[in-house]
Amino acid sequence: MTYLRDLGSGLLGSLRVMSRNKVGFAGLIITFVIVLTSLLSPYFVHMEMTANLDAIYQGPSAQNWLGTDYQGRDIFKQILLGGREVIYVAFLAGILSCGIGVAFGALAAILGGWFDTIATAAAELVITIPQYPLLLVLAGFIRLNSPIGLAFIIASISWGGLMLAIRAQVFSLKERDYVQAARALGLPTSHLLLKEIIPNMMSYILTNLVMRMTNAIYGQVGLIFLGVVPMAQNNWGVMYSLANRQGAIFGVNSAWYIMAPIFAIALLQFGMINMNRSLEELFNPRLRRGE
Amino acid sequence: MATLQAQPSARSGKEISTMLRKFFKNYYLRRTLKAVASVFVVTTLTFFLIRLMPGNPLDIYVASQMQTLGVSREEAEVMASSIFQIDLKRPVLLQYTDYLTGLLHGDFGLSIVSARTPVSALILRFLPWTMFVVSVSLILSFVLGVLIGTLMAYRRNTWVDYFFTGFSSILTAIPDFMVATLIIVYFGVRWKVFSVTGVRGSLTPGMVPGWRFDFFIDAFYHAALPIITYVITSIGNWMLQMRSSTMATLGEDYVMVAKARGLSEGRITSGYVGRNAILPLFTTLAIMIGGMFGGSVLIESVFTYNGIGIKLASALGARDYPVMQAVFIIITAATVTANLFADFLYGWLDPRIRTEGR
Amino acid sequence: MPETALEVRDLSLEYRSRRGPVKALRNVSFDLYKGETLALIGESGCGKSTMGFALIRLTPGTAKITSGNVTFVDGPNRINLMEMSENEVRRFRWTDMAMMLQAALNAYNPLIRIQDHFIDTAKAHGLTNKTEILARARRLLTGVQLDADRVLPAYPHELSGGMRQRVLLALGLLMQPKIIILDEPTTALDILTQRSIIDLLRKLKDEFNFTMIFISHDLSLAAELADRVATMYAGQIVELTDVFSAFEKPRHPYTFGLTRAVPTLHGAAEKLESIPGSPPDLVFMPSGCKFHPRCPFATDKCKEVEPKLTAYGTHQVACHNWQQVLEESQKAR
Amino acid sequence: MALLELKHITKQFRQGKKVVTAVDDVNLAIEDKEIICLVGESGCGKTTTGKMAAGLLDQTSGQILFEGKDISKLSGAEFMAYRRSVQMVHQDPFSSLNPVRTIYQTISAPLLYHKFAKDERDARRRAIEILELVDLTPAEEILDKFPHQLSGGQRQRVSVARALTVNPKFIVADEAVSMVDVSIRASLLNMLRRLNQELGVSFLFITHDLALAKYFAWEGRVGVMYTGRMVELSRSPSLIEKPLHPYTAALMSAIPEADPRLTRSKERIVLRSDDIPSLTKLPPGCHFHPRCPVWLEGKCDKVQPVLAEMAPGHQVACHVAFDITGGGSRMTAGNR
Repeated sequence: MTYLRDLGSGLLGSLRVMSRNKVGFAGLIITFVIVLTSLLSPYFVHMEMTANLDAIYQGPSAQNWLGTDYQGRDIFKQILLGGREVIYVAFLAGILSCGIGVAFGALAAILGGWFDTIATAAAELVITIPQYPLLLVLAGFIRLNSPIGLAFIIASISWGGLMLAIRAQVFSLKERDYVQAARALGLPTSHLLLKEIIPNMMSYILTNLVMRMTNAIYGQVGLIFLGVVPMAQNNWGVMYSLANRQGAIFGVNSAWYIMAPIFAIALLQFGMINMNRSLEELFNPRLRRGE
Repeated sequence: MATLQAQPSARSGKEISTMLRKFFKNYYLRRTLKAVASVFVVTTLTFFLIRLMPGNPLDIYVASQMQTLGVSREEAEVMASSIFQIDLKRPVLLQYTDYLTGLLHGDFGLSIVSARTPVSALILRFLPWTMFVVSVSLILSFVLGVLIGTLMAYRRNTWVDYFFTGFSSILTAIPDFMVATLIIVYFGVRWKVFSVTGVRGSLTPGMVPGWRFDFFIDAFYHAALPIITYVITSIGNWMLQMRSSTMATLGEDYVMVAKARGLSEGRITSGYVGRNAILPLFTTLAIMIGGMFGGSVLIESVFTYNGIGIKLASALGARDYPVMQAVFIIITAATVTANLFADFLYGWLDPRIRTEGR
Repeated sequence: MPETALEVRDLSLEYRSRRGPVKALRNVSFDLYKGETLALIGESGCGKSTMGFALIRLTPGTAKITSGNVTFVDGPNRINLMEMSENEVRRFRWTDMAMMLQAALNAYNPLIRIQDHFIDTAKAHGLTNKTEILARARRLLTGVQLDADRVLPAYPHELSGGMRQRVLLALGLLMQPKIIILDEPTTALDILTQRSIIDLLRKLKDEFNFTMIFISHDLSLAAELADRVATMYAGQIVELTDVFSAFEKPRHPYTFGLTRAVPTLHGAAEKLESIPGSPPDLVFMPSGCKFHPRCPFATDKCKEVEPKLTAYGTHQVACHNWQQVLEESQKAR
Repeated sequence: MALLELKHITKQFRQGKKVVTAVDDVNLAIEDKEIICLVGESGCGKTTTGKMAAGLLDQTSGQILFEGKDISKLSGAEFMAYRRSVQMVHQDPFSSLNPVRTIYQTISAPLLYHKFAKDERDARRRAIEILELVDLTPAEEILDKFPHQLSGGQRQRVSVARALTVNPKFIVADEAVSMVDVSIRASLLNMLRRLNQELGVSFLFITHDLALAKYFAWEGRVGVMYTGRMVELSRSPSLIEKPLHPYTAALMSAIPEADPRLTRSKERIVLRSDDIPSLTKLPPGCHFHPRCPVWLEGKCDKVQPVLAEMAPGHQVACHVAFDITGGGSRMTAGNR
């Protein structure tokens, strides 16, 4: 019980700390709302399967909040349903890419030797090659059909920069006096890494995570737009891409069809980028006390 | 000291070795070697990706020719050889060296889709337009971003600062090709600032390239939308970086000392603050250039601008592997070269780097 | 009465901070005499570095001078810095009064050569003839015992710490200022290098006849170089007197405390005593005398009334109980 | 048997393609409850020596004995015991504590890991005891603060407290007070001396300030290092009153002192050169000879002197000091 209470007050405390940065807290709420609705709507919202040719490209109305598409289907419902896969791939790719970057970077700095040499050389190569063209060519060569595969490919080409940065930071952090002191106290390497070193890089890692997630959204939507990834499900990228092909761009009412996914993606990314400011506040005690 | 005491005969040997060491320590030389090495590695990887990976494009091509045209494997392989510039009868290692010498001569094989046109011809036709758009955009956004970023740092926590911070935080949230779409929807369709069909392509049909005024006007007219898109989507990054870098530099002791020395505000801003603050920006130049070339695939597609990006987009759709491979290598090489150029610029601006090997 | 070179009256300066104004200087008044060496001593955060900046009206970051006058006296001419325009102040700096910051290591723009620092400075003050500027730089560099041919074309990162300090001195003398302010001139230098800089300062002072203020946390440097010593605490001068009285007959408990906290090399091992507590928060300062929470001589009066800097002969002190302090300090010797 | 003994330890670093010898053949034995000060200018190898003594840096060659045993041959448990017995306090109060961890987290981690406390509550109780031991009060309040909320002096005390969590026998204090305000330095030094007297902790106190060394190690010994070598090692009173090495004598004559009459009447030893030799280009023979006012041509520039006992408990590495027993008089006389 006390544990639960501690956890509760801890969460409340964290929220209070994060709410100190207004813009950041707004970002946090936006992100939270979008992610939650995207994850839950598939259980509540159902898409009409048939086209309704009488109601093609209607403007917004009480019935269709964001109007209808080229088959007369409701756009708002598509927006509600279309976020899940986008977020899923972004999250998976972001976590994977950061995971590889942080793990390789930290290990290279701590182990040194041949592992360091190889990992550094690989990372340097990966960052020389322009990422997006590489992603396109890889996606073109390897026929992709699952979102997981897409996330893996995105992650596999985007870890280099973070790895080098983390390596450099761990190199310098591990020589810091407080890490040396912890070493002299006989504390294990896991403590040095997890308790002394990584917490000091948290805000950097988070910034990178968000950046990688937005990059993954870019990559995913771009690939769908270019027709390299099959358009099966409800997905904001598919909506944008179909709208383009159907020429929705050229009409005044039909523009709602193309604007809606753009707005959804922009709002999500705006939320994520600003959310970072609040999270930083949580991980940096110096910011926390407002000093 | 050491050379003075050394024997005359030993000295020459020592001098040569120090000369060699100095030569290899040279900043510019090391960078160049690194750039060449990375292009080499990328081309090698591409070769193995195309030739040796299970389910690689070459095997797929051979299989599809056998199926659709009903030819024998041998015949299909001959056709594949001419298209991919890879002689399948030779050992893999020699195939590889052939491929490399081919690349060195600018021979990228033939396009599968475009009626057997040499890929190099396609690239020569489309690449210049993309280079033009990307370089103009890069220079514009860099220069504007640096100026605005400096202004933001000097006027920090005023409305100028807040306005541009907000501007860039909104724009970084929208992918660049979607910004392109928004431009068409609002400026083209709604407000009719330009004719949506008129700006398509890289030149108005019938316009003949040449050193003429009307040609340049026309080229800029068609390139304007992609350039605007690139500039407004990448300027935020330069602004924010320059802002924080300038603020860090303003806190440096030498700036304070320069003020104490009575230097004029103008001299301090340009010669002391600006010059130092701009240096860290060069490190992100490579990522930005790579990003812009990558973005060209999508932005050119949205605007139907005839550059190398749209060529890669159509090759992707049609699985035209030789074109994909060539465009990829070219984009990589262009990025690496631009990056090398940025490194040189950095070395030229920062004596601490330049004198590294001394 | 010695001739005055600089008159400081009621000088106050505040930094803006989220918690409220940081009162870094509070109504500081003193006279600087022509040709003397005045040491400003005190601990970090006492306002001594801020004072250096304020004297040339160069306010770092969020600082603002809230009151006071700084008058530069040159024979019959009296110039009030606070009444000058920005451009006049800019020209005044370095020509009449040169302030050399702490950390000579980072005093140079890393991207330009040493000679360009000389040229930039000279041009800012109206000299245009490059050969003449460089000839003057060469003379000064030789004067600070450097090889001008090597140093002038070098980039800052190619010089050692001691060399950079010497170059800064040469640069400071370029416009032949009447007053030179040095902030921690030898901190971060090795002992032997420090010694040669001290000797050099003495030599230059004889040669160029300038008036010098130096700011240091190091009491021994003051003992070595100063004619008079001003002790600063919580943004004020609490004691100002000649160097011998400051060390041998201190009348302010803080000065007295400092002299007892520093070990000496000669003589037998002595007992050192710290001043209890720590320097005050400059936003929320204690009432009355700012030193009273740390002071062994404090009385009720000290908690309520802040003592003013008062002259007793040539010895100025801001303490209600200076007689007891003096007595105690004589006993301790 | 000495508590910790450094035997012919040498440390070389790679600097690009050059090899730099930061510490060159240093011998030092630290006894139980002893205070030794290492003095020298930046780059003389004193900090590197300290780090090797604290087991934070491996020596290139030579041996380190802990209670008579070579530490490279210790078993896991023995090595852990050595690790705990030898602690380090760093110079910079702003980087010696992890900015994102509270004081309690910093202090409790070793207590819990090494089972000096059985649970969090016990760790808290023990942490308060230790903080009070280093005069940090109110300990209860300080425990929940972050480092940036403490003053420099308080942080240094926390650093010492952290070292004390594992009941060390020996603490390497690297310039532990040099970045703390003058007015509170003495109380820190007095606190460290109390730990030495009451808990019997030995100290290797590294400083560039000879006056500080004299104050802290008056009952112990002082070693002077120059370009990686120990040039003089002696009981403190003997070294302070009668330095035998010309470098030590020069340092002592150069230091300004907080007494105007004394410092202005000190005899100066003028060196032949102000240039500190680069570690990559050390002069042959005695490293100090190009600056030394009393060098002997043909000897000092040819043969490197070794540390040898000249007076009881007073070792020095100098040919000249060896030639004229009685030491410093010739140097000061010759160069007034």
